[in-house]
Amino acid sequence: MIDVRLLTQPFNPGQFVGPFTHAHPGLGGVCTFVGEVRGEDGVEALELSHYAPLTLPGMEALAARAASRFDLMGMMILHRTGVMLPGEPIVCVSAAASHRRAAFEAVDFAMDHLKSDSWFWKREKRGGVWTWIEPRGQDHSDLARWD
Amino acid sequence: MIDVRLLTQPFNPGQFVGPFTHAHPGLGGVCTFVGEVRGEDGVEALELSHYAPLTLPGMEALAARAASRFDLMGMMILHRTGVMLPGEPIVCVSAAASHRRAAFEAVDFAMDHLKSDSWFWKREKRGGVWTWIEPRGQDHSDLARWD
Amino acid sequence: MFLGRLADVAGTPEREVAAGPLAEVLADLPASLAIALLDERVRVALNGELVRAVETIVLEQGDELAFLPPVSGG
Amino acid sequence: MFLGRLADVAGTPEREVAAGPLAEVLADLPASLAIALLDERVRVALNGELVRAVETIVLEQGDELAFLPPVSGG
Repeated sequence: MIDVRLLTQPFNPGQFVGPFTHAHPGLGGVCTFVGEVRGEDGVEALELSHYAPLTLPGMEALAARAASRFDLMGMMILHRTGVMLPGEPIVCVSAAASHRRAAFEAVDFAMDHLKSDSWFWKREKRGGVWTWIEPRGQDHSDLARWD
Repeated sequence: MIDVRLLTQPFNPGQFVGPFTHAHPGLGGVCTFVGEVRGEDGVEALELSHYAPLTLPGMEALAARAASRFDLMGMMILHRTGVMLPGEPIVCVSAAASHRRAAFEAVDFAMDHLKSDSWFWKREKRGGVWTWIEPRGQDHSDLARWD
Repeated sequence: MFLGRLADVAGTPEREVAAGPLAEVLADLPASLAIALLDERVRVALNGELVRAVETIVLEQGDELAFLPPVSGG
Repeated sequence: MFLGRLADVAGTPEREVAAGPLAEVLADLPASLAIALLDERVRVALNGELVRAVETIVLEQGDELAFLPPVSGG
């Protein structure tokens, strides 16, 4: 099962991961990563904007690519847009597979691609001032691991 | 926060992962792996036995080792014992960290050690007959990755 | 449409422009914005589809052009 | 105590034995069980603590000896 969603409101990852897991009974294992807005360095809020015609189709293509590359039974990608506060989930990626390593690698693969090969733009608010976050060199070297 | 438990009854991983995540607000990310009893190859049931004086202390030491090695904010290890049916969770490992890769590696590390460096013995029932599962060579080579 | 930090440079997320070749459209914009849009890392989408040969774009009535700076998601 | 598949070889998960050196305890067991317990991959715990120098063990009244075959968890 491929389940990809853009969410505009705060969400509880467990409410999605439970049904996703139950959709694949006897599966072996599920690896899940949940990324949250960090509270460090005085960050007051984070905003993610996207470009609707490209963002969701891009995530769907990414999930399909990961599912076939890692021989998954299912993949779920949930991604927030809009303004988020520290502690709120930004992204939740789950992979269900017969084999543990495949599930890990698929989630790692999807996260690296969401970071620097998907259509999201991020800015942070500190001391009342919004600043755009530029992609980091680290993100691109993470991505190159999968070539 | 280190949270390590042996569970004797079926459990819902989400009921533990949610509170574990909320115990580390603004954390960066949480990686979770849930392993389930596979339904393939005619497996009717799985039984895990353990040796109480060593098993839980060994899991606690493992969690503490992972937490310091990967600079975690928290680690949770839940492991079933007793008889389980296909689709029931056997193990749930979560790592909370500021950095995504650390969380992934800590869960991978803990799973490899639970597989072949912890005090559990596993047998499967097929066609009404119980058979002990021997450790696989793959498990030991997985473990050697961390030396 | 201007995505990400380009919306700040433009001072707005969207702007109406006259139809015509892209070079003419850019020439009508403030110089600092035109320079930001021509950054080689900025991708361009016409009506929701990425365009490789940006210099060939000729806008018609109702077309939507989007300027997409380097992303930073996850 | 016999863990894992050793419980099947022993026909029981636990067995009472007389006090004395380990060699004497093993000599009183069925040969097939004694051989399985002496497998170099079987670890031994005395009162819940792993013992390295197994040949030095002398059981006293109330001691608990556990034979632990190779594990297969997770």
